[in-house]
Amino acid sequence: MTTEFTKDVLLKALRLALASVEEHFDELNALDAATGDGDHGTAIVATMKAAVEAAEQPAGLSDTLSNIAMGIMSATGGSTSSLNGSFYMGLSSGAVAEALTPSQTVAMLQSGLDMMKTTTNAVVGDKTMMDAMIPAIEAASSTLASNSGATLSELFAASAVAAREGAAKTADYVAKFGRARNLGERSKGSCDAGATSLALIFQAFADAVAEG
Amino acid sequence: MTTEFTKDVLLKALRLALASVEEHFDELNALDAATGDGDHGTAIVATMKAAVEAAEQPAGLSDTLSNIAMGIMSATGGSTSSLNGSFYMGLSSGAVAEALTPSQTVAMLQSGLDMMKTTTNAVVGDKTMMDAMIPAIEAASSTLASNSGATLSELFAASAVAAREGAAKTADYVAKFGRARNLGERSKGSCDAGATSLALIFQAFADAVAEG
Amino acid sequence: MVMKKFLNDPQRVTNELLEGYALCYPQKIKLVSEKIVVRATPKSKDKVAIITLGGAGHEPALSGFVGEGMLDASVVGDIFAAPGAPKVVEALRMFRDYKGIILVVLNHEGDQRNANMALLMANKEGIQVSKIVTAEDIAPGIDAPAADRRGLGGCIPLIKIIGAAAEQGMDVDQILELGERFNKRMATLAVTLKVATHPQAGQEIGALGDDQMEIGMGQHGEGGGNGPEPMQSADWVAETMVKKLIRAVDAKKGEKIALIINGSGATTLMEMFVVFRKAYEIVTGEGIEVAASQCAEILTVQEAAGFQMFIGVFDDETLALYNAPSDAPYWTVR
Amino acid sequence: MVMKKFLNDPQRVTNELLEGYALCYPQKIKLVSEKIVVRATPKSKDKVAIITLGGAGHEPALSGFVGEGMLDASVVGDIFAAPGAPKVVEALRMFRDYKGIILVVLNHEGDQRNANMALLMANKEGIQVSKIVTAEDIAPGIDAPAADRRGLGGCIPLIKIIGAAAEQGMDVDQILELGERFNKRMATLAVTLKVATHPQAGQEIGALGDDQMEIGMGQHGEGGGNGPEPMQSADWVAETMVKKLIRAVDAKKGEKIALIINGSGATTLMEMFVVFRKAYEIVTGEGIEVAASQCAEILTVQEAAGFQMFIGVFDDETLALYNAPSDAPYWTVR
Ligand SMILES: Nc1ncnc2c1ncn2[C@@H]1O[C@H](COP(=O)(O)OP(=O)(O)O)[C@@H](O)[C@H]1O
Ligand SMILES: Nc1ncnc2c1ncn2[C@@H]1O[C@H](COP(=O)(O)OP(=O)(O)O)[C@@H](O)[C@H]1O
Ligand SMILES: [Mg+2]
Ligand SMILES: [Mg+2]
Ligand SMILES: [Mg+2]
Ligand SMILES: [Mg+2]
Repeated sequence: MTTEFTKDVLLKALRLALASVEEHFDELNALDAATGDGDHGTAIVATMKAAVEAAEQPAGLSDTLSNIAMGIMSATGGSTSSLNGSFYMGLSSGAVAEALTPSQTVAMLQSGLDMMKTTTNAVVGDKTMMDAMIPAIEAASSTLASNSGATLSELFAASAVAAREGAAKTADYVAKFGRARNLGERSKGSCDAGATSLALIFQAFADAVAEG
Repeated sequence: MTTEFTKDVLLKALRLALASVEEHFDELNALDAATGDGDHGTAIVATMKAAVEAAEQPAGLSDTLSNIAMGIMSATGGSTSSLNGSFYMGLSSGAVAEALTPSQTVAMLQSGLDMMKTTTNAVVGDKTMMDAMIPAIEAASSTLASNSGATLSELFAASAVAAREGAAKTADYVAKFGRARNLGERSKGSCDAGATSLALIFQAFADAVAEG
Repeated sequence: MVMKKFLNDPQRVTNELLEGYALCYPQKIKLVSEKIVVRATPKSKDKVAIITLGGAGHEPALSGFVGEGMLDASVVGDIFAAPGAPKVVEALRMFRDYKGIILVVLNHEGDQRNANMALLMANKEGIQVSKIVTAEDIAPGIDAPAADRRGLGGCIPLIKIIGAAAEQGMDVDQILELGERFNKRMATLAVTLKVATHPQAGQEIGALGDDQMEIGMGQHGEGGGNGPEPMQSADWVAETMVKKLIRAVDAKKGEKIALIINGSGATTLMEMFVVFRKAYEIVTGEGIEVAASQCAEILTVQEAAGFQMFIGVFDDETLALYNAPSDAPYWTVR
Repeated sequence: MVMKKFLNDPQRVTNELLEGYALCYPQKIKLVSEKIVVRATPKSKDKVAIITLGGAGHEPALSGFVGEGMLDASVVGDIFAAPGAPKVVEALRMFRDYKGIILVVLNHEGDQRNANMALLMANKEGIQVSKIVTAEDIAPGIDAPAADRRGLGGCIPLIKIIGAAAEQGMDVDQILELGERFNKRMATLAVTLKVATHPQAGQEIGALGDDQMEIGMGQHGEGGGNGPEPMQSADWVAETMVKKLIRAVDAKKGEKIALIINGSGATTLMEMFVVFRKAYEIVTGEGIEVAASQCAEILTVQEAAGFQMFIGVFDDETLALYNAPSDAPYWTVR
């Protein structure tokens, strides 16, 4: 079990995340086809591939995270590209050491979310990836707040659960952003593709941290 | 029962023929779709409509037949237009009186066939409308040859049977003309659209003559 | 099943489409006598008129190519049906005082018959008309007799060339010679993935399975190749087709050709580009130069998925004419 | 089910289509840095460069309109995905020494985000770029805020106008003013009969029953109208759509408009003409003049059946620019 968040953990987590979104490729495309243009599986696989490739290069943790951000934005476009890019850019600013303690890790995650918020106004309930992202970061942070001795593994496990629950709720929401927005009430009934993929990614991070 | 072939008989026959091809519209299109471009029902309905319209105008028998020929060629195109047009043109030359005896009628039919032959080289077995046309005219002529007292009704009844049988045989033929030609062996298996519609038309003539 | 097409009364579709076309491009063309499309501004009578005929339902062909540098008139039949001879004669009469008339006829039973009948009728009226027949489909085999070959989209590049020649004032014999020169060295091959729906009859023409394609299919879904076969990659299809075409036109190293991918309807330009890429690679790999090219829908077959691949071998004269200015609604060259 | 498309490795489709496109029109355009389409011969630096960005899969849009009188560059993403910001910045850098740069961005989440990020990055490098956002889809209602409206095919006539203005040497402010003038008075509405298949994911986007259509559907099969409804005649659809568009642009008696029917993919030109005919009748019936028109596939959505209807109101200046010469592969004006 991992006690500190390092580049090795990051790389491992990204590889698991890539495998997971690849496995759910068709499902993610289908979710996006219901309300959008049917390519979120394609987009998120390309995103995670670019992330893994960037993380495989020799560099410290913070530089790696910013390389990932640039890698994502260079390799992919669409809505997910800049959102994910800004998340990793934010993580990069928050990565203050090569091995982060649990509380430093939560601060890093918060920094990622803050950077994303500068590029989107979507909040919980708007049926976007923020429905997974915001609860995931909050769960890590509140786990630490209620137990200052919480392990990295406990933090990421809480995030993964919150992301999954957040994504599941999007089925009941009306889309306010992205291509699904124009559907109005008709966007209800299926989960948001971006939230669903993010839940998979948080699960991969939890698994990577737990396995050490 | 009619004893002589007149303009009234012609008009009646054409109206029955129009009703019959209209009734078989889908079937004729489908036959043409199997080996050609799926429009023979459309084409033959337009042809018979033009024929009826022309026959409804005041004019003698021979002029009516040539008006029909021009009417068909003006109203429709495709393969059937000039073939049918030349048939009626030939009938027109053969219509030597306003009321034709059985033997004059056979001569008129022969003149129609002769004119058609100047525009097509197709013979029996080539999977075209000639597979109905040639036997139909031959049947009328051989009925008269074996019984010089044959009635108009007997002549057209024999034609109708021969046309129907001729059309049925086309299912076993390989197309040598028209759009189906390029199919080669694959053109076997379904009846030729043009032969099938011609069989319907000969039946309508037989019915018109019989009912008088 | 309801036809997935935007139509009103199917029997009026040809009239309505021609009316819409004429309203859309009034600076370039106009519709006369219901089914004859002519230029908005006729060319001068001391030039040869280029006329064609054919069924509707293949838009933009053939009427989309009426205009300066291409056709003077297009006589339209009903859907997939050549016009009757009297209508063709009507069009020929309009150009009786011109330096000459050339009628371009695609080799299809109906087109040939009605054209021939029209020429006879025109002749009786003292109108002299020359004919160029296109029959460049190589589906029946590259050595098949011309009578067995259909006329596919190749008539359009040919019209581009002879239209430019007519515009430059050449006489009938010169144009015929030029046209036949290009005609002899052009070839088309079609491939189909999804068949067309007849807009009047409402039914699908031909049949192809979910994982089948047919190389050599005709313009409306009539078969003619070796029958349906399993679908293959774009590269495989491009390579298979272009190699046959190169052999058919006998293009040699150093020669210049036109390479055209003509979409049938539903096939996207995206796919045409992918196919073009491979065909180009093969052609140039054999030392043949692609001197002119196009990916576009020039002769379509309703919403059929597939394309026609065309190769025509140029000499310097035909190439210059191909590149000469034109101003037809669907073929503009500056 | 096998996709009925001519493809090789679906992941390489964007590269391959751009390569094919560049090989097909080498006199007019070329491909640089894998995803940037530029003119074969750049225009002179004392003019303003017009650039756009967007996903592939909509051919000929947007790259088909790179050329004299229209775009200087088109930055391409993957299928239906805007390019990432770094690629856009790369393109912007190529024009840093020009009189100015205008970036045309269609209002879609991905296009906006990546464009904005690119503008920030370019700004840091000292490259000044102005932006025109098109958001003319009236599916959410004619009074919907611009943020809620998608950018559909209307960007292309707009690019035609500002491209001509740039060619004539106007400066950035003049072009922006002109562009916004036309932008404010243009509107598009889409209708879909059959949905598209995503060429990489392989699945159909959205769903429509055998006898259903949807007015107001977006560019890829995303809904946005009032949902599926039973199919209607061409005239009914044309009338319903054109009336909404006339109200949206508030075209008044005596005003001059562009009326464009832009096919989505499988819908035939035949149908577009039939639709155009009715729309024309309604427009002119209200005393509005159709000063320019077109039926063509300018922005497609794979093999979807349907079309976008576009109206833009001209003044004398924008009309003259619309009719000015251009030489892009898919929009040539003599
Ligand atoms: N403004 C936004 N804020 C947050 N997430 C967004 C926003 N717009 C879109 N998304 C997310 O992006 C996802 C779609 O991504 P993707 O399909 O890759 O991009 P595109 O819409 O360009 O095809 C949506 O499911 C949603 O989660
Ligand atoms: N050369 C020919 N001689 C006799 N009949 C022919 C010939 N060519 C075609 N046909 C007939 O025409 C029919 C097709 O007619 P139709 O579908 O109306 O014309 P098109 O082929 O122009 O669509 C064929 O079924 C055949 O009977
Ligand atoms: Mg998407
Ligand atoms: Mg037919
Ligand atoms: Mg036909
Ligand atoms: Mg997308």
